[in-house]
Amino acid sequence: MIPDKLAEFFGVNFLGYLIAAALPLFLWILPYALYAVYAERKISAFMQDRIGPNRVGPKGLFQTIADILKLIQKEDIVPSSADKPLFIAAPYVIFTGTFAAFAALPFSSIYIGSNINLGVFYILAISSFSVVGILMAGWAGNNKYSLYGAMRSVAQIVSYEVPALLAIVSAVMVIGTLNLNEISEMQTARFWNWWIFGGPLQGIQKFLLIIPMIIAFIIFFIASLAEVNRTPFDIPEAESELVAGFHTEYTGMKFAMFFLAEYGNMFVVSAISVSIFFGGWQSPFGYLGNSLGISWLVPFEQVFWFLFKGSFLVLIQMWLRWTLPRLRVDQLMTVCWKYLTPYAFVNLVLIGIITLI
Amino acid sequence: MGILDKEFTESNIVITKFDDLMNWARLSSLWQMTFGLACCAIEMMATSASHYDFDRFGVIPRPSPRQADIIIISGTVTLKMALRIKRLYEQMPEPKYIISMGSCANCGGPYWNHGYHVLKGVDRIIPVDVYVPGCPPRPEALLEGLLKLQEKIRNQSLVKKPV
Amino acid sequence: MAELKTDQIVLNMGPQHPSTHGVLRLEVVLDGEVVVDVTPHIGYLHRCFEKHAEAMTYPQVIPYTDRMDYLSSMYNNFGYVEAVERLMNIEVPERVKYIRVIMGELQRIANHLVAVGTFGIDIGAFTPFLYCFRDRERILDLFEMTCGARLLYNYMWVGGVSHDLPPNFIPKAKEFLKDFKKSIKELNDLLSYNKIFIERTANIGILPADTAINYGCSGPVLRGSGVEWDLRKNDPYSIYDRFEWEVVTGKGEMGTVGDCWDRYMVRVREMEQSCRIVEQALEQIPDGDVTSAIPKRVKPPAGEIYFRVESPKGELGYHIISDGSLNPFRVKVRAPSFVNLQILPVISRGYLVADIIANLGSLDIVLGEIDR
Amino acid sequence: MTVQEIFEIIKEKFNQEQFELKPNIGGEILIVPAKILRELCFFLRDDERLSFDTLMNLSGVDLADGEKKKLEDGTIEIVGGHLATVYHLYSMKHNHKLTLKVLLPRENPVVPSIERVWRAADWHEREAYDMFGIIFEGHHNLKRILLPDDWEGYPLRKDYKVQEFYQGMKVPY
Repeated sequence: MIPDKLAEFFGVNFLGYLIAAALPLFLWILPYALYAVYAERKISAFMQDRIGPNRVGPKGLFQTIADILKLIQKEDIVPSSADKPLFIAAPYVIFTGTFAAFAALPFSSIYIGSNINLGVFYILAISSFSVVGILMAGWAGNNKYSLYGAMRSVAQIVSYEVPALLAIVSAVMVIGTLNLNEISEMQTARFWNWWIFGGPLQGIQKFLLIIPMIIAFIIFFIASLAEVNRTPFDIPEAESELVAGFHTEYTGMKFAMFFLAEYGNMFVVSAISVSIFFGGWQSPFGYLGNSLGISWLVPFEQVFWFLFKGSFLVLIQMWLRWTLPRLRVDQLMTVCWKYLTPYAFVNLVLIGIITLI
Repeated sequence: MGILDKEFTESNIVITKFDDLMNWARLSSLWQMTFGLACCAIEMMATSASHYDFDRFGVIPRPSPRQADIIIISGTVTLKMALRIKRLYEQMPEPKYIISMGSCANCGGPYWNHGYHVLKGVDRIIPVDVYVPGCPPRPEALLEGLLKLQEKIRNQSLVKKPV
Repeated sequence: MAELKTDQIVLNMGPQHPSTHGVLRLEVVLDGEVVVDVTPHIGYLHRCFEKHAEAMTYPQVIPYTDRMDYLSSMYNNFGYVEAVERLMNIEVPERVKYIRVIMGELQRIANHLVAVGTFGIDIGAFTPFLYCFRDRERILDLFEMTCGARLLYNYMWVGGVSHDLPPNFIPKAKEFLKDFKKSIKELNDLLSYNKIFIERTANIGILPADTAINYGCSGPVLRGSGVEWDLRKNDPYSIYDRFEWEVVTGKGEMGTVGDCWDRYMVRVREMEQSCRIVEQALEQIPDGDVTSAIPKRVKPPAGEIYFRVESPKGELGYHIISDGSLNPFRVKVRAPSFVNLQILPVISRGYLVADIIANLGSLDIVLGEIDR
Repeated sequence: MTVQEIFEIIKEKFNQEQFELKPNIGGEILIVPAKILRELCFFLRDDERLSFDTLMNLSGVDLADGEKKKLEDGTIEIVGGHLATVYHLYSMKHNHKLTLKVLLPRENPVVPSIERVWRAADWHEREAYDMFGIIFEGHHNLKRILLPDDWEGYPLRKDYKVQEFYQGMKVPY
């Protein structure tokens, strides 16, 4: 695996693993976040009979680059009555909460940030780290709207952890391992071997597993929407009520941090559901590399398929954002505690029984 | 005197290229604050709707003044509202621009004579960059105003030119 | 554990807020998320219309009536002009009556499209707003074809209208009405019967019928509470009795009668009724000269009149006192949004913060009309 | 019911008061003395035959019928004369209208508030106070509604002079 080769190359294990984990940060996340913002604006324009940005660079491709460069030039206001240390630290806490999760994502068979065998557990734990950041941002801005935004988002993310974890636990119960790389390997190279279609098991068990696995995916997808603050759960920064939610007081690069963290989070969440349910870096129709006999092409195909599936789920999240209205805070809680969590429990028991057959 | 002011009194290659890049970035992503006063606000909404898309020029409506670069004063500025506009202007981070849309914001418009409660022109409280005449100005006029502002930004420079 | 000391917070949804439909300040006293009390503060757009009306001649006041309810300025002209004509008892030609009804009803559709669109944004659905504005642009093209302006027209003069309908107005209007039926259906699928939208608007901001009458509400706000009251039928003016259409009222399909969803659905169904009126009016419109009855100098005899019309927002009343000179002595406007906004505190107590925004959106107020 | 019949019923109920029915193009106007206004309105609303359940409109009027004194800077100043408040009532049940008018002395225009009879009158009265300075006694929150609270003068009076500066901003053009 690349992290081990890097460790030998540098001689120092720690340095090798650090660079391996940091590699995706530069190669994938920054360009992805830039073009996810551009894609969102183009998709929302497409859905709304508009044209979307097309004056900045060819077809508007440089739009988000211009945004970032402009945000750098903005004056960095820290409100006088704000709680300075918290105010300055908040965006970086959220930023780290999101991008730390990239370390354990299985990009391809030969490359994974850190091949820990608690991959799923680590990602879900670290992604709830950004709740602390949101609370700090909301409180430090000393603005009533951001305080409301922060309170709502903490309630929302913490309560949606429960159905998300239950859905993952019910899936992992069948899979057996928490190591994302092994999960991807198990789902061998045909799409009917993916876990959502019962995985590589044989006979009656595979057939029985299909329905509960699909339910588990749906529950996890809805809960992950709430964790990422996307419509219909984007109550923390509900434009129409709370002006701009918890990042009302932020300008310039601090605001850019929130913006990129949100899109990074969207990818992390969809990457988890891809690697568990949709066969990680496995390609649905077998590898071109094998059929053409070029063996070194296979890892690159795997990276392509992993990013393709991840971005596909991100597009669905964007699609939902521009069609559905927003839920109210108490409705959001009823959806979580009265519908998602009970369904997740029933699903858990169902899959438990199936594994015993 | 900042560093930039001393050495680079007349602009050279290093500066102009950097200037162009920074100006290009600033002018191609002007984030507009969702701020509407009166009838011109409806024309501003029509401009950001599908028929005359504002988003083509990179203008997204941002609710909070902290994240906005441009504030379009669309409508009549009354005295009761003038103090709020001044405060909103001060809350916006520094490279900020103002488009005064409609003859009410430019000079009091149809309410100049007997309008005891109307402020005769928003430039009495905040510095305006571009005036868009009309009552209400057509969406094309507002887009023209935006392009005029972009031209103005294109010629700005970070270095104080020798006068 | 000692009782945790909780305190009420006063949240200021100030003059600049994404969804206060203009410059309205809501002082909201909140206990956590629950609303204890709302006090609207208005006057941020007071443009001294009544002072202008006293200093100008009758025809010069018409452009100022446009700028009061700038979303339905055709109907503002309609009300003012009919009031002055009753003062001078001028009889306008048939064609002018038909043109006024066609323009009024098209303006009603345009106004409801904006009301429905911005209501969608308040609830969080951004896309229906843009579909509504796309259809509204087609109506604005029709207006622009006739009188050259998109939003504020100064089209209806005392005794007639400024320009006759251009030749291709009627075919284009018919084509618009045909396409509009499809886009109403599309709007219904996208927003009206959307589960989350219903969840957010049904049983919210319930306005009982008697409170609505006592507070003097009118228009879709009153009809949403199940009161079958429409000035075009109950206190008839102009030629609305020549077309058949029915008054739409809220029946509480999705919740109780008089909630946000009912007020919203009354507006959507009223658009269909307005389409029916315009279709029939386009069929029956006679020929004739539209500027024949316009007097050279508008000089009504001394007297006082209160005349009201059913503007898209409700009962728009003009109280004109004339002392026989060229300038009106006093013009007082009874603006429907001014009266409808008074019930916001009544229907918002006890609900959550998000519901105030839904209630405000369902009242469909315009600040130009409230502050005059 | 025509305004005559309504006038008969009112005169029979309040016989000792003197009313006056003025003919007018837009329908007769009933001039009512200020002090009995509130009971009259309660009667108009609760009586079965009349049942005026909505207040259509309440507008203040400066009749400017006092003698006009010309001041040195060319503006006129009216002394004496009347202000008036005009009430337009309507009954949804019987579909008939009535216009009341109350004449008030210009120096201290005081009229009982009818806010408790029809809730719609609340803001109308505050606006009449804001524009004309008519005091509605018994109103729970009589403050300026359209103009800022620290505004001097009552703008819609015929002899209103615009203030030169308002919080540092020049008002006239």
